[in-house]
Amino acid sequence: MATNAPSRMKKLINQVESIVPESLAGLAAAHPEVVKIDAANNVVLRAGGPRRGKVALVSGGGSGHEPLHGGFVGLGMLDAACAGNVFTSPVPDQMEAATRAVDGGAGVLHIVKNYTGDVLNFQMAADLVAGDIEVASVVTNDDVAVQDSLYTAGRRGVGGTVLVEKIAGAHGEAGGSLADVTATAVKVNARARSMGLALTSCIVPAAGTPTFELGDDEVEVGIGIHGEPGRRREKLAPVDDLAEWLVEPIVSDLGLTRGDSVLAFVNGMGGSPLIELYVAFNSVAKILAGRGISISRSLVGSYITSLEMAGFSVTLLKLDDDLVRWWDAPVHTAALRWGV
Amino acid sequence: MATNAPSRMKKLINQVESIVPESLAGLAAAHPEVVKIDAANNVVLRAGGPRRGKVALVSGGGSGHEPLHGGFVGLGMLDAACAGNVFTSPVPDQMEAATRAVDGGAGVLHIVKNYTGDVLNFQMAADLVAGDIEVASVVTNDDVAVQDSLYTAGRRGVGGTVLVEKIAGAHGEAGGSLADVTATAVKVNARARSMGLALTSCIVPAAGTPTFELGDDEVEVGIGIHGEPGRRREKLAPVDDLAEWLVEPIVSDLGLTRGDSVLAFVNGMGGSPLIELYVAFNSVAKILAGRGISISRSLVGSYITSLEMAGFSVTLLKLDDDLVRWWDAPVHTAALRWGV
Amino acid sequence: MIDALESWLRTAATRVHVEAASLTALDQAIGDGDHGTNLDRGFGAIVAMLDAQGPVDPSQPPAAAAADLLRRAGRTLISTVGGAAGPLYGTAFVRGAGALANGATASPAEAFVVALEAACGGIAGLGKATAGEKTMLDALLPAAAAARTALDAGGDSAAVTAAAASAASAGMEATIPMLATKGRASYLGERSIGHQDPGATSAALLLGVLADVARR
Amino acid sequence: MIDALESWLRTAATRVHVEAASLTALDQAIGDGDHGTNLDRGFGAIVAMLDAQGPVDPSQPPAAAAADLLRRAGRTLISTVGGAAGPLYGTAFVRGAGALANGATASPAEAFVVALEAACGGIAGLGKATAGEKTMLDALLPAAAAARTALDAGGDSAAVTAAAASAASAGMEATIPMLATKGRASYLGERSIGHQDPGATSAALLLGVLADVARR
Ligand SMILES: Nc1ncnc2c1ncn2[C@@H]1O[C@H](COP(=O)(O)OP(=O)(O)O)[C@@H](O)[C@H]1O
Ligand SMILES: Nc1ncnc2c1ncn2[C@@H]1O[C@H](COP(=O)(O)OP(=O)(O)O)[C@@H](O)[C@H]1O
Ligand SMILES: [Mg+2]
Ligand SMILES: [Mg+2]
Ligand SMILES: [Mg+2]
Ligand SMILES: [Mg+2]
Repeated sequence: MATNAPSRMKKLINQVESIVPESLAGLAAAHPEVVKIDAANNVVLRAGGPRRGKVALVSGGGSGHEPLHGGFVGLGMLDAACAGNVFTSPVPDQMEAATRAVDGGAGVLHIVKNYTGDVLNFQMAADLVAGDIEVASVVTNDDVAVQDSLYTAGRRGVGGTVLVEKIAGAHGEAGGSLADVTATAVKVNARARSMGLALTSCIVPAAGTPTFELGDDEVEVGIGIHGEPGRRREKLAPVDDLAEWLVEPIVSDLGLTRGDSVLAFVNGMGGSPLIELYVAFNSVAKILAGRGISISRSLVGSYITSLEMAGFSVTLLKLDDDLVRWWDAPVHTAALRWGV
Repeated sequence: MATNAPSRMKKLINQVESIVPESLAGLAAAHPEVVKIDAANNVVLRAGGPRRGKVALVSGGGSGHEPLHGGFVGLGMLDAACAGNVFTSPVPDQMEAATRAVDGGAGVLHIVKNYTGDVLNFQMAADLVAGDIEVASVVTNDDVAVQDSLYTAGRRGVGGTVLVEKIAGAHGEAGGSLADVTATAVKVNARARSMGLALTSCIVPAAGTPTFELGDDEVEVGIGIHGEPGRRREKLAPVDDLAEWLVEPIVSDLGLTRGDSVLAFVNGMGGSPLIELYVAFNSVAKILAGRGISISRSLVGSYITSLEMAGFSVTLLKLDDDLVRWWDAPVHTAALRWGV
Repeated sequence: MIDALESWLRTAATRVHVEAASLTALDQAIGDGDHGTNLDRGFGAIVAMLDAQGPVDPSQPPAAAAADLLRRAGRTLISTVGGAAGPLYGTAFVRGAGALANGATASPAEAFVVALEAACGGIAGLGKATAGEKTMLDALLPAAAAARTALDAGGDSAAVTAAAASAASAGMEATIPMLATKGRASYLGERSIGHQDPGATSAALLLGVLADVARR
Repeated sequence: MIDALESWLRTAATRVHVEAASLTALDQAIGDGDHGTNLDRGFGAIVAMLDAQGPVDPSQPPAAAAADLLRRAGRTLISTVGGAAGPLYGTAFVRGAGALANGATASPAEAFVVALEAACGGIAGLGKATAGEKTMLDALLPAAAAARTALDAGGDSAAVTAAAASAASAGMEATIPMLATKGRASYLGERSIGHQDPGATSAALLLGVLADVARR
């Protein structure tokens, strides 16, 4: 049987325990003009920070989603990112250290993906700085694969988080107040929806085995970004069909109609090469064109990943003029850069 | 046995035959301000070209290396890229069409990776336009895994090609003559060396099976970018060791010594996630620091790939002030962007 | 009491380390495959904390000393575990410590019941979960109820912790048919049914170790 | 002659299609796994070209008509195959066509030998390869020599092409122990030894088909 994969964990690492700190050290070594590392806390800090009078944006979460979040620290985006162990949310001490390090006196916005662990740890960190620093929190929950009901922990924060960080970051860079920047983050989250699927599972280094097994002709539909199984399993199909499975629920959940203008984000899960992501983007573009929805901005690449998982997710953001202006504003981070 | 991979080909595609045109269509749909596609010839053209009086840069090769070359078409880099079938060099008709489309009267530079097929097809294309358009060619051959001897087709063109396209492209954008731009390309190629290794093989879509089989605990050292087997097989080792296997031959071939300043490029082969590439960059940085070689510019990411192959390559470019200036010059392509 | 507490923490650390892989395997099925790794890291840090601490101050009353140790253990979990289990178990320990400190005069058995009830309250308050949502609470709530019953029946700390442990493992097994409505497993909807909850499993493990220690 | 040429091209296209997977498998071992796919695409295009072409102009002398057809087939390969084999086989066909056009008066057997020799010259000139470098030339050069010998011995086109075909397949097998010093396989160094060269294999296939056609 022709297989193109190791039957045991094969990664570019030294030891499982040192992956996160070594990856952060590599990030800082490659981009010294953009970031510096608080090695004691596994926190990525914007170089030259904190900025007096500027609202600071802090995010974080488990590692394994690179470039999220550390690759988005820099001008026009985040001021700090807390890196937890792989797929494990960071601890309050990290968020506290990050929050204190970036505070410029104008308050700090915590951008939190909606997972129980992330929410609880960020909440504890906010309690730890209460009184000293004004903290606001935005919880992203853009994943339409999960019903937002009493029967779940609520929708997950996935691809939309990247757009929240870019757009709220631009507003923060422009001098917006904590209330304004928070409102922009809430607005982006409210207008963004995502859904993803996997062609393979991924191997959490400390576990050493794939999180789930998938048949040779199966795809896992409705996955999150932690290698967790999705909502259902389907037979492998042409990417035009796969894209339809993702775009349709997003479009109906957002209530997009003819004439609407969107930012279309086709995200790779980490192991899918760019040639395939552009084929997938072409499918998404055809589907949206067929529905009379125009793509006025786009992003294609692996920006919020699940380690080496093969697959992709689609995020659509319903645009308006403000959002376009903030999206186009200069950004200089390790993973996203333009206008500077 | 815990495996994290399909035992048959699993890709985000519609049909094998349509991968290249659909991926190019996706590229153009995602970046209309940067590129347009000549669909009849599978050629990616810079939007708004040709530019009168500007030397035009044309590259191309087999597909499966994305973002190379189409993702490097745009301001400050390439004017056109010809996309062959996966791992198969394009045909002379494509290079001829590209060359005629971008000629601005100042001549056209062909940037050719040193593979028999690419060299022969570009050569035939140059013959086809001879008399009409002044064409110069630079053949990149930076891969130290291959001895450059009578017993080989010569060293392969790999990671250094990305740097040649960026730096010669900047010189071209600045108005350099065909002779000047060609000299810059030759200079970059002469000062750049690369070597790569693979943790997995890759599956050529038309073949449907991995190009080579690799044991669960083996790495293929000295690979090219076509999934071809490398020079030797080794047992999987910590990435500090893997990096040493790649950096040492490069440093000695380039004759780098204490005090030299380099651009360090850690490239992913397509299936290795960014968290691992930054760990690998950290290893490379440690090794170079130990040798007293300073990294003054760096690039980390999957820029010249072998489909979904897992693994990485290292490219070092010995810098001087001119090269740094051209490297820092504005670039606006789908895959590389700064300063604009 | 302080000795029993310390040996509980040390034995628990050993058991968690041994069971880490199986806890993680349960989490792979309906979560993200890190529960065992997370707890192992946290309890390893507790042991390091215990090894580093100086001798107990003899002037300190035993209940206060125990409360203080349990609080530091909880803080250590919060600072090292991460994920959902870190804040939840950490808060449970801290709340339990608070209960111990207040109930200075209580018998060891009563102190344990009160602390376990406080721990449950801390988890429920933070995680907003109730019985039947396929979480650690489905091991802990029945354990607290059984412990209270055993205490009312005059049970000593061995009897009370034994009652808690067996109720916890029954509750752990009862999570298998449950539909998860909290935590990561809830994303699976119907697909969460048929799998044992990792957090309920680690909770039963911790109470089982406590019963073993109390029996000595 | 033109009919023999056309049926050679059509039969070759069928055989290449059937053998595409095995040619690609050989290329996976010491190359990049596309040789069969590439040639299949090129010969498919030749068939499309043949289907599209109008009836042969009767006024045109047969040698000129054959040369013209072979040249168009070569151009088609150059425009559709890509890789190393496209320019090499394409040039071989175009050079062979040139030889046919010049040798207007030659017998079919002699015309074939001259064309094959010209084809070898074209490949050697473009690819800078000589005998023993583990390339298609290691099938084609012995074939040309054997064909010339058979012709000198008075062989007709059936005998001459048969001689070429068997020498080609012997040459193809002789590539197995060779160390590649041209093309992609050369990157493998010693590791190229023990594998049969895909290009030599496709060359032997093409000449084998020609002998079959000539035998009819
Ligand atoms: N809201 C909640 N209330 C109580 N327990 C919860 C809640 N959410 C999750 N849990 C428990 O946490 C366990 C998962 O812990 P762990 O895997 O360490 O964290 P994470 O889910 O963040 O990876 C679950 O098995 C469940 O028992
Ligand atoms: N320089 C050369 N001279 C003659 N034949 C060559 C040369 N280089 C390669 N070949 C032939 O081409 C074959 C490979 O063709 P193909 O796989 O289609 O091209 P590519 O190597 O570009 O993928 C080899 O098996 C060899 O026979
Ligand atoms: Mg987790
Ligand atoms: Mg090829
Ligand atoms: Mg978990
Ligand atoms: Mg080939």
